[in-house]
Amino acid sequence: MGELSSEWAAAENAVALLIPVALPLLAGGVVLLLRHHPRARESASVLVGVALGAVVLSLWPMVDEEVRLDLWTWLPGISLSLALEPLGLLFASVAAVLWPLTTVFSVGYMRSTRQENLTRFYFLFALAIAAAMWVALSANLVTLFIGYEVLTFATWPLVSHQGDPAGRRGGRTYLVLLLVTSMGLLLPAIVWTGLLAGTTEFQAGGLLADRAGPGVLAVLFALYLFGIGKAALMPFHGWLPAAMVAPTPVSALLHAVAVVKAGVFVVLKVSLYVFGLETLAVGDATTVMRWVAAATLLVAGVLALRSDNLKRRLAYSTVSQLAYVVLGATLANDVAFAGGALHMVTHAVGKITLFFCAGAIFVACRKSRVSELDGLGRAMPWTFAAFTVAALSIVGLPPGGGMWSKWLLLLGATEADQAALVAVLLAGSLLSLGYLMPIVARAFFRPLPAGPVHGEAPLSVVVPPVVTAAACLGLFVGAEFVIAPVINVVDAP
Amino acid sequence: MSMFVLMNLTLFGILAATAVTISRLRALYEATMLTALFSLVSASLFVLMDAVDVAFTEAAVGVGISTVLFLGVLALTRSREDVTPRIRQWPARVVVLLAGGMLVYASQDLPRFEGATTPVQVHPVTDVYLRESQDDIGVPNTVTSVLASYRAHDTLGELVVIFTAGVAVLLLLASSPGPGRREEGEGPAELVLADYRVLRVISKLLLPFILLFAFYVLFHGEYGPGGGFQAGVIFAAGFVLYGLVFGVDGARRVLPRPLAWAMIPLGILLYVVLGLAGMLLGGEFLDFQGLRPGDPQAGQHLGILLVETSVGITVAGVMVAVFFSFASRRAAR
Amino acid sequence: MSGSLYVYWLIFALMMIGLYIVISHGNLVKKLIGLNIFQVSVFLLYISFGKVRDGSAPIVKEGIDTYSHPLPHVLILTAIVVGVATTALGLALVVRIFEAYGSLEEDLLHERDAASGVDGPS
Amino acid sequence: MTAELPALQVVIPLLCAPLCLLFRSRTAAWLMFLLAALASLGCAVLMAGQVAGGDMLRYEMGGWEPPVGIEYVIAGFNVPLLLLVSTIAVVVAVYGRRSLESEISSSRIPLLYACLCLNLTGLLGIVSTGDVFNAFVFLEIASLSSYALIAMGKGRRALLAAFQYLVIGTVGAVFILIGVGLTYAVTGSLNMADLAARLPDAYGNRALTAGAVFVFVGFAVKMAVFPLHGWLPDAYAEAPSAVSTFLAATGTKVAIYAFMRFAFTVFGAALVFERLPLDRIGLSLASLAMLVGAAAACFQTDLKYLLAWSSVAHVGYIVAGYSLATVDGVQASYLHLINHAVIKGSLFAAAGILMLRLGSVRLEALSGLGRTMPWTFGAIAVAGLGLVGVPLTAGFVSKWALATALIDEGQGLVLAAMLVSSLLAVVYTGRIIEIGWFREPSGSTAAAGTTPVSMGVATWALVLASLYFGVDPRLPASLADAAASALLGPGGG
Repeated sequence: MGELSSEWAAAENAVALLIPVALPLLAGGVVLLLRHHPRARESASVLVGVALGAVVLSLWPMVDEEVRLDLWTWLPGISLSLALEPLGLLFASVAAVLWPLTTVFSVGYMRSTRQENLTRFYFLFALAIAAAMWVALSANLVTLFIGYEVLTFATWPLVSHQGDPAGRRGGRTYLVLLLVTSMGLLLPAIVWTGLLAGTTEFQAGGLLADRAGPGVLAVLFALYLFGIGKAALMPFHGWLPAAMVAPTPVSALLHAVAVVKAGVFVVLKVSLYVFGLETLAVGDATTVMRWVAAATLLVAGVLALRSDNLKRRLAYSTVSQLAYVVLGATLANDVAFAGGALHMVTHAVGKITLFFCAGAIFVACRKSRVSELDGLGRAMPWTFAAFTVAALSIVGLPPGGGMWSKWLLLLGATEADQAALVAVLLAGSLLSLGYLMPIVARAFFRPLPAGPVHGEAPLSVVVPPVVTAAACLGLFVGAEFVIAPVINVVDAP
Repeated sequence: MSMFVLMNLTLFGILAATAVTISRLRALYEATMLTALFSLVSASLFVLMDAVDVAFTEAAVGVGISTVLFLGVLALTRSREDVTPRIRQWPARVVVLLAGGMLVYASQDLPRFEGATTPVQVHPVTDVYLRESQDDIGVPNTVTSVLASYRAHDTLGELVVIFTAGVAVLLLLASSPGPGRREEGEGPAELVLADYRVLRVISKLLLPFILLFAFYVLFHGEYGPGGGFQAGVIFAAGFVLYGLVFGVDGARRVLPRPLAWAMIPLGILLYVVLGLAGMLLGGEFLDFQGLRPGDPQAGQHLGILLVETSVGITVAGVMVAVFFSFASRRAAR
Repeated sequence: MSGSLYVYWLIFALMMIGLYIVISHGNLVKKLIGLNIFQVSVFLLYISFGKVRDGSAPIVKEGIDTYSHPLPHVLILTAIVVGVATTALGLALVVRIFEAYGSLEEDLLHERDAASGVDGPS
Repeated sequence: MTAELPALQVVIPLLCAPLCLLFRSRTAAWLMFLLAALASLGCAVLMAGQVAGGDMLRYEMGGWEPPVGIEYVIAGFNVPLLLLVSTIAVVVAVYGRRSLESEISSSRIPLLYACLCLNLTGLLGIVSTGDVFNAFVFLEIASLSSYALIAMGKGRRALLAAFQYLVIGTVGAVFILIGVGLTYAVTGSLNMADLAARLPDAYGNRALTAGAVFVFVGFAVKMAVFPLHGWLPDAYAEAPSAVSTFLAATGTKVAIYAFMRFAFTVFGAALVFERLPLDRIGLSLASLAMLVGAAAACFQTDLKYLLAWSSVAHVGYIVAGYSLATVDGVQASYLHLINHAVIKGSLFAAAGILMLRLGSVRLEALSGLGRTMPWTFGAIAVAGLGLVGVPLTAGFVSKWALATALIDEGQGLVLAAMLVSSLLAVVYTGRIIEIGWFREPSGSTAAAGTTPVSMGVATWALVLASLYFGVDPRLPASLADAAASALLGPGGG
């Protein structure tokens, strides 16, 4: 590979940026090597996962040193480079910390549901995480795009993992929708940006600041937001429910954290470093997309309300919650933006908990429909306790971290004096209340139907949701530590 | 309207008539014979246009070899063509109209026929080929000197083409278990005429003369029409005639198969080695100046002679081998 | 002007007849025959480029100084060889095809392929 | 001796052909072909070094100064082709030994290797020669040998494919002959450089215009440009695997080179792209080729046919590049020419392995391949992603180059066609991967025997090359760079 050089920071710091990407790849290699020793294979990936989490968190101290690592000049005028900045590191941390947990969970889940091709499963899982890290740390649009596409291709086989016709169909929808948006809209947008700005390097204050008229900006912004299909903005959200055919761990990490958060993360990153909040604030470049996001938020909420399959309901809830983040970006003021960033975190933690619980329920009693959950709260207290906390956080009620993110978003909306959007946000929360709380109610207050008695799922399946639920509470306390660095960046220029 | 024009028009008339008839004929034997006629007439047109070597070759190839090949194939397959459905004719018409239109368009700016000041005639190379060649090479037949020295590389290519064809035909026909293929040495019944004493005697008588003529053509190529290729074809024609009369095995007794097969690569090897020799003697590839140190002209003579010989060997080998592999294959009917 | 072009037009006519036979006929042997005619007519075109009024064959003799151009002759010698090579190869293929299919009519051959279930471009 | 390289690189393979015949032993013949390939590769590398500085090697055959004699010209514009063809030849030599023995009756193999040597000779000759008629002769050598090679395919359909190719190809060759003749009539010259010098005076001459048209139509047949692609699918799909690999990677590519050579350095861009509308025609045909080829590929039920149709589409990409008649465009063409040759070569090679192990390459025969033959399947998957143009594969690099070239010229529609065709590529590649990975192994997939090491190595060598060119495209990029500047720069046209 090309020579390693770095402009601002000492080389050894810079090389540190490679580790988060390298570690999961290493894990993947180990998995392939150990394919005949399941236990070794799984414990290896857990260990590497923990290591990754540690490494990524250890990067926080140097987050403001503008560490940058130019890997090599890939195409004329385009170098593949990684750079450290708070927003990216925030996303990286979320994915990295939740990965080992998910691995623990999936060990129990895949075992007790007797899945096959586990080597392929763990390998692609690691690959996906590596891609997510790459996206989080990429320093320019092209580098980012590469990671984005690799993420798509790495997760496609995971979606179709079961291999039954339904799984294959889901996989097709997933792949085609994500590729059509990324190749058809995102890539042209990137090329266009490159032609306008002469570079695709992210810049504080925005690449396109006073480089394009409002009309062009509006079009570009639309191209980006629709092109980033992983943000599941309607009408390009269809892949997310389709992806629910995947085993629950996949839905948990990828379709609550890595993939979808990669989507909204790119949205935030683009609006901050490509457009620049100032540029977006003036004129009405974002008006249209703002309303698209609002519509997505509400419609998805209603759809979630109307779907009985638990995972499907969670999927639509994700679509709706992602719209919050996008909305934060489109409001284009620092408060709302911080709210979006924070929501990226709180929703990740909350939603992965919910998926974990869904998985735990499925493992314990093979139930996947909301209407079947009556009374399970007593059979599986831990699971449903976790579920409740996470649900509160998603809805935005104390003691869930989600409260702060939604609070900030509301503030942002008022600051941009968008009364209508305030209403939308509140309505969204009400909807989430409507589609999450009934589950809790059923589980705890309905009688358990007569049938085979069963307790909690295996430990490895129950512990992760409890941990993440605890994290939700933690976020309620420590939200400002999480968001402080982001606020700094936003206010910096 | 000069005599020349008159003859041209007549011959072209015959050609056009022949071509149209061929297109309409559904009996393929007749069509083949007419194709031979077409070649013959065009050969006389070549003579009329001073291209004696070309005429010689066209006569030998078009009338001789390819006709025999066509007949051999018809003997092996079916000799009657089905009616061509009307649909096929439309694309053909479109293509022909487009190409023809393009050609007529081109013809408006083509230099006058047999004009003395056309770009072709005034280009410097003309002088080199017609005048300077006498000093550089000293071979009266400038076609030969261009063919075997100035553009010897083209001729090598030409030889490789015929070699490729030989290899390809062997690849397709020889030693491949076609359905009902008959054993070695037994010629297809359609082609054995040995029962006719006259033919037997005459062909036996003719063979040596034909071969002799072949060698004459080969070595006379520098002074008159002819050369390696024509010689090779004639040489092969001798055996083809013999084979037609006495069957494949009869011909094989005169020219054993291994020998015929050995001739195929031999000619090319000779040619390439000759070229490399020129390289080793300090010149470029196919540079014959150095073959006779101190006497470039003699070197050229030697080179040309060897070129013609090698061409002759390979061509003869290929032609014989091709004919045999067709002839020794029985109809799948 | 056009008085001097009649040769070209005649040659073009021949070429087009040849081309027409190649494309319009379904019989493989006939296609090859058409190919021959097409090629030979092109040879005529080349040779006509080399011809000079009252020129003689490019074999240098005393007392003759207008010769037709030798280069086209050389090119066509090569081209003739290429032509016969192509014909020979084509005929070999014809024989094999007939043995494999029992027919030489293009449309029939395709039908038989479709019948034998070999899948081609759909 | 280095001065003689231009001749030797063609003469050595030529010399090997008759030797194959003389020895009549399989091993000896194979060694001859290997020797020929290695020798020409060596010469190519050495000459690449000699012309690296942008200068030109001229070699006067027989010591006759052009235009009296025939000359070879080696320069930036044909070095990439020489390297490509000879490299592929080496790979095919390694690959072909076992593959051919498994598909061809042993008595024929020496002759077959002779044909391969001849084909190599022909291709190298076309690429090296500086004389238009000589180019025609070598074109015929290459064509005749390829007809024979294709006819060696297993099924009887191969014979038909070869015959159709023979008829179409010969008509094309005769068209070239006519074009050369007309050009000769108005210039009296056959030497490319001499023609380039004389033609500008003859611009506007209708015979010359027609000549150019005939030449280019002729080459278009050899290139299988839509709508003249009819011969290609059958020919590539029915040929023996090793032959398909060789032809698919070299045959059309050399024809494309010849087209560019004639267009830019013989007739001159001024005639071809300004007086003649070949740029517009080229671009529209290219777009159609991309769409039709890719669409047809989606409907194939046989892997080799699928690959062949995708070749039709990819010829479109290359044509689109140089039809722009800009340096960037030609560069993109060369880049894609190289990359696609490598990718498609590896795919056909992998198909050959399947042919050997499964006896069929029908798609349904591939089900479960991911488990039964992971390596071969991996090769297909990776190379397939290259066809799609996923980032970090060679396909993306050249498509990126092409896209930027198109945007610079404002060819939005062609770009759109390219994107659509890439998405169709996702479909047909996706089908293969899906069948191989998510379907249970069927009876036939329980493959017999093992993959010969030589074949596996050869295949993966190409796959890795394509990956490397995707990650670090400096080598092909620099070659393409030199080629474009040699074709369009003062040195060339």
